[in-house]
Amino acid sequence: MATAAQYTETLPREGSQQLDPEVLRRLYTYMLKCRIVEERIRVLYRQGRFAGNYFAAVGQEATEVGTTIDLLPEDTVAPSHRNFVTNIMKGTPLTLLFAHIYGRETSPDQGRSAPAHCGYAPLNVITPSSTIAAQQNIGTGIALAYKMQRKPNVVVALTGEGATSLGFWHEAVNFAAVHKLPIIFVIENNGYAESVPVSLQSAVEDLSSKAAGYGIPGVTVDGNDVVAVYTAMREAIDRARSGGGATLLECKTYRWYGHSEIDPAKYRDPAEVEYWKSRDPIPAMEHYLTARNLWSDQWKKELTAEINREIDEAIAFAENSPKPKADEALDHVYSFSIRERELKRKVWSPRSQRGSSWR
Amino acid sequence: MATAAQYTETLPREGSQQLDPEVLRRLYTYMLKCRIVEERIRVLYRQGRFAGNYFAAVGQEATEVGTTIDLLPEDTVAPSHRNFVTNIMKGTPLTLLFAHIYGRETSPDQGRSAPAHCGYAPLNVITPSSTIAAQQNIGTGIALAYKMQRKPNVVVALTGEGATSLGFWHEAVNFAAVHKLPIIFVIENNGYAESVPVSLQSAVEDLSSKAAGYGIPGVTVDGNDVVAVYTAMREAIDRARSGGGATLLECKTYRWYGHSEIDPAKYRDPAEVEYWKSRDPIPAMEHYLTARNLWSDQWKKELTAEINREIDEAIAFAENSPKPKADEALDHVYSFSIRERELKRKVWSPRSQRGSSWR
Amino acid sequence: MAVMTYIDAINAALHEEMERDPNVFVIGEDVAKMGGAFKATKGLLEKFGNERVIDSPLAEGVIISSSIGAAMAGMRPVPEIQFVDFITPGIDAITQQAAKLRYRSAGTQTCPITVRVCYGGGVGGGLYHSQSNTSWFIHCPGLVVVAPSTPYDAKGLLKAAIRNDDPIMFFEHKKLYRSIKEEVPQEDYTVPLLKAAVRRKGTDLTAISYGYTLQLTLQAAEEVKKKHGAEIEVIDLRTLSPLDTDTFLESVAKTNRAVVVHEDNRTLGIGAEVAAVIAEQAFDCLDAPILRVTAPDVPLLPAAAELEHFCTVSVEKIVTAIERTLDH
Amino acid sequence: MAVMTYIDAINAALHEEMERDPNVFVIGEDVAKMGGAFKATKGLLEKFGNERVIDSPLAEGVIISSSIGAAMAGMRPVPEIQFVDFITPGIDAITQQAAKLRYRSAGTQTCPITVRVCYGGGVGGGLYHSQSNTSWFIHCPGLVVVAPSTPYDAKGLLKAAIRNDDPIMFFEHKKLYRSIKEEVPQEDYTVPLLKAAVRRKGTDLTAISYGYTLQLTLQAAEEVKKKHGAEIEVIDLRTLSPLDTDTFLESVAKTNRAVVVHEDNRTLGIGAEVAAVIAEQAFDCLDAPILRVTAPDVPLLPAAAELEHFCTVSVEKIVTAIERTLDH
Ligand SMILES: Cc1ncc(C[n+]2csc(CCOP(=O)(O)OP(=O)(O)O)c2C)c(N)n1
Ligand SMILES: Cc1ncc(C[n+]2csc(CCOP(=O)(O)OP(=O)(O)O)c2C)c(N)n1
Ligand SMILES: [Mg+2]
Ligand SMILES: [Mg+2]
Repeated sequence: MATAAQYTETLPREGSQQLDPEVLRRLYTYMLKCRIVEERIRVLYRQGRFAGNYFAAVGQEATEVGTTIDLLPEDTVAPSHRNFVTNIMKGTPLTLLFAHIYGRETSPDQGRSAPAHCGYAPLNVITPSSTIAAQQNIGTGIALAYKMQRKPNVVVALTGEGATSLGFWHEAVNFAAVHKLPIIFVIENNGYAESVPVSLQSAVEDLSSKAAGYGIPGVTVDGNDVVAVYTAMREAIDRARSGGGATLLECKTYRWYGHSEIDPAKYRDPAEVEYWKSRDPIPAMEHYLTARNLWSDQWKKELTAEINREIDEAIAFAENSPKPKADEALDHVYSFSIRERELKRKVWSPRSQRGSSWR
Repeated sequence: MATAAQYTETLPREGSQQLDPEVLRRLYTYMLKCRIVEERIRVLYRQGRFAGNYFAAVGQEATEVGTTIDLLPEDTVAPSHRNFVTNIMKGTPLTLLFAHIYGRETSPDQGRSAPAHCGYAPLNVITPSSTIAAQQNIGTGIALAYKMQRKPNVVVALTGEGATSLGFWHEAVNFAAVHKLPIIFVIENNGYAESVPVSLQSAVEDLSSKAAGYGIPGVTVDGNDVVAVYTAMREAIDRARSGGGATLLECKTYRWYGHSEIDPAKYRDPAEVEYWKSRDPIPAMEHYLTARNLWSDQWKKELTAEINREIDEAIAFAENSPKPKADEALDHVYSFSIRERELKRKVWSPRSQRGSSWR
Repeated sequence: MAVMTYIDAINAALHEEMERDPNVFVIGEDVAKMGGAFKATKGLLEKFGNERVIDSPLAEGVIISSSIGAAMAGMRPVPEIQFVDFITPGIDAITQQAAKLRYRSAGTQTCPITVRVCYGGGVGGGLYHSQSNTSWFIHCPGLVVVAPSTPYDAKGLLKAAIRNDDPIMFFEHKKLYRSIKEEVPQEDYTVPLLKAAVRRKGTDLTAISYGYTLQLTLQAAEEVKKKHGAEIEVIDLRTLSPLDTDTFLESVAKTNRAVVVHEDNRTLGIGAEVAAVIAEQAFDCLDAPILRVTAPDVPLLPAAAELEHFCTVSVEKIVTAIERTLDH
Repeated sequence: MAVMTYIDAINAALHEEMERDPNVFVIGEDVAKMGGAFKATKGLLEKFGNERVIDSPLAEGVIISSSIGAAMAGMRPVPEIQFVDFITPGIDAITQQAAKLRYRSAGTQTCPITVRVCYGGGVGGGLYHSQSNTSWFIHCPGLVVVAPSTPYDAKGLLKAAIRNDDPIMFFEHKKLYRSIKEEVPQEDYTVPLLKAAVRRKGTDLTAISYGYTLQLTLQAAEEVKKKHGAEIEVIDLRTLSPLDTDTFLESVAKTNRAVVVHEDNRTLGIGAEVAAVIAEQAFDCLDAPILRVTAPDVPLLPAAAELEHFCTVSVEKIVTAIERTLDH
């Protein structure tokens, strides 16, 4: 894992280009929103108000926001288990996100997928499965279609660093490189895959060094520096949109909590956790914005209140939403219905050739 | 694919070390033997004297020989479909190899595996399956065992360049790198995977550049220069034997014939084939040896006669060997027998609880 | 109409569908320049160019998963897996992604892909060029599994599959490719998915099969007729999942006897499901045990001819099972 | 003797086998420092060190294939797959390499590995933490598939598996891990592989199951006794492949009625094979259709409790099937 010395302690550093003040404020706003939403989800989980599990990206907001903000609606986000909040940047309404967390009928998947696995078809967020790298690889196919269709769209595929050990990850990056597909492979390197440190996943320090073996540009940035992430990402997106092909972007960051809500994360040194908390990307961005007269305590208070109001409404929406009806479990298996097949089996008897029906 | 300009036309170039004359003569002898054996197998195939198919490495002998000669009996070779002849370097008797080609009872696998898939347990040649990269990945496990057992042995795993596109290939190289396993990954880059040129497998020219992404040494050599291959391989083997871990070695070469005996290989430019035939590693080595007074026409004649005699004997052995008995198909599925289960099914009847038996 | 082999029929269906719909494309190992290991995609590259006829890298996972993504974005991919023996690197993409995408998104994201797969033994291919492996996919809800046994069906079912909105596993038997010919319309037509076919009418026993062994079963039926005068009804499953149970149940209700034939391993081959459905839904119609004629439970198929032959379903083995069932 | 949970029993077996044989080692995601996602490997790292307790990279393919190789070189690997839902990247290594290695080398190369896999639903895990997928492996000759349903068996079967020379898929049900306890010897013992167990004696109907649903089946048997006085014989398959058919056939020959229960999808779940074997080998003993109580053919399991419950086998559903069979 990256050591402290690799980073300057004051964040963010200036990006390779001067960013528009509105962009800077938007980056901050979304980081704050992601943080508040996920901390609320965690509270709801501990209160037993939804079932299943959740994988919080708290601490990783600079990467989550910097890689998926300012995409076009027609661009695709291919999220992993820890990228629930990318929906926020994409524009999926919070009402739907909380209906999803609660497994309600009003969720985009009508209660089928696990809480952390939320997609949204109208804005091209792939509904995740659990298989590591799966959405990335499907995303590669979407990028192939964009290229075939001469569309100016891109795919942003996010995985953890653990994913780079899996063959599927490699197959997609290689394929995208050979075909110069409009896709950005983001490795969110938070140091651990569940309990396993990155030193047991890979013998190299910077995972972007893998890019050379595929013939695509590879960049490693401080994943807690939202300006650095955003800047590197803009470059990669511009390249992809203009036919320049794929990029591998590694963002080094850290998750504050366990792998999931049921993981006490005892495998980590508390000092390491403290160190990374001291590199919280949100106050760092506050300093950065303050130096540019773009931030005030009052503004943050207003933002926070507004975000909380939106969350409260979304939770109310979710809690008032109907639960799925049991036998809807039989829907959406195929383009045709299997209800009759599953609910009534015909029984043939020697007397009546097409006899009674039973379940 | 590599272009002509990359190679000096006179072969082999001097290796990084002066090789012992005996080694040089052995390299030549084995190349000649591999060539004669495979050309004979191809004749037998066209004569319809064995069934199935065969994947000849004719043209690639410098790589086949340079990577697998001079291994210890306890070292493992993990061959792919095109590495039948590595058995020769390992020491598997030709009698068994031809019994295998003929699918006879006397074959190491008693007629079960396809002609090109010959292993030999006493000398640690893994019996191949067809799945690309499979033996390489199993070989990684053997290397893990060698390390655990503190054995000074190594594994040589061979694949084509097409294999590098497959996730399994990546998973094993990465694992071996993380655990510093005593294994050498040889990529035999012959420019094509069946009909697919390497430009559609990979966006990089030298596949050894992938090594950097795994944190292991990566080397590309002229795979038609047996001295270069052997020299690079000795270095890699020494590193592996002494605990220095894995190496990725790419050998650029070419197969003269089709992917298999049923492939007319029309997807290649005849000029390309001619160019590579002009780089035949065997006469090149003859020149090299001649310049060192290590070769004569007479010696080649004697060698050739001796090899042919051995082949004739082996073919006679194979042709006189019994064919497998049909119901031996039921053997070696498990450590226990399934014959009774498959040959006699008991039938329960209301009258006799453990009634008659039938197939 | 033209007399066509099974492979010609497949090739014709691909040509026609690619002409009909510009979103249809083909991807797989050796499908472009070489026209496919069995020449199923012959001529496509020349006609449609290398954007719609893609020689993929050697990676079944990415062949399938890139097809899934492209389908989500509006394309109609027809990926080819050269041999089902090599489908394992793509099994996650098929069973965990394609099969479940519609379900996990409640129908808002779907992937109409038709995965063409070459399968089957009996041509001396050995342990890694003879497998069937249909059971893995039959056991996976969300997939439609199709396995035509005639040239006419091969063309009509492939066209129906490409136009269908579900992920479809389309199993083509390598021994059928060039061994039978029949009249096949050169015009557009489809054969309905999810429907079995009665290939031979009979009253005394229902024999159920698909693929290459369907041909053997038909031969066995003739032989039984010659030897014993019995009339065997022969059913071709055609779609292996979801199963058209009505067609064979109705037949068994009439004949009161059933034999199931397939070349895959016995345990949890499709024969197990067919027998279980009959034992559950037509038990009262049955006058005899339901026999299965299958390969034994060993890796399929060992290379040596003697061993291969031992494991392969034959007309003789089918006749024996039919006789035993009729005698019961 | 000590009262143990299922997970304790697994953990004890691993400790004891690693002590007994220095060639036994454990490899998998999170098995070392964290002691496994379910703590099955707890304490092993501390006792045996990180050479024999290996936190693997996130790659099921290499977990299995490196185990195969190590086994060929004399080790006794016990790889862990965290959830069977994620076994797909390792399916090639299991079905094409491990299962066929002995066969393809005529017994000269073998790989005694015991792949521990966590499976099963009913804990709100959703579509990717609830699957069974046993059928894929049951349908693959060369593999032994074991699925214990009690703590006693879990320990005894795991030890037997580790000592056996075949590649073994060892399925541990996540809902059993902590839901039942029983007396388990602290001494060394094994439970024989390839043998089913009669868990409850009865005369009126044979109910066949394994894993978590075995517990439900036993409860259903009690309820049927209370309601109707009927005595249900309950059989625990324990080894799913190769199947011990004698035990359940003998039972059916006595009771003349059979119900099969499993939580996996209906089509080509193990129930299909059991029913097919009965319909073939004990047809004349049968007085009623063979019913299967299973999940419907949908992806298992949707996350919302209502949907999950709908798809899950329950005591009530088993009782209904038993009643219908008894009434026939
Ligand atoms: C193929 C596969 N194997 C195992 C898992 C179980 N699993 C879920 S998340 C995870 C760790 C992922 O680590 P990383 O890629 O670094 O992402 P992070 O959780 O750190 O964001 C594992 C092993 C899985 N989902 N898929
Ligand atoms: C997983 C898998 N997919 C496909 C195949 C079919 N196949 C056999 S050899 C081959 C090409 C291999 O090319 P390469 O790795 O370059 O080796 P070469 O044949 O050139 O020696 C293919 C596609 C296979 N054996 N395994
Ligand atoms: Mg991580
Ligand atoms: Mg090649």
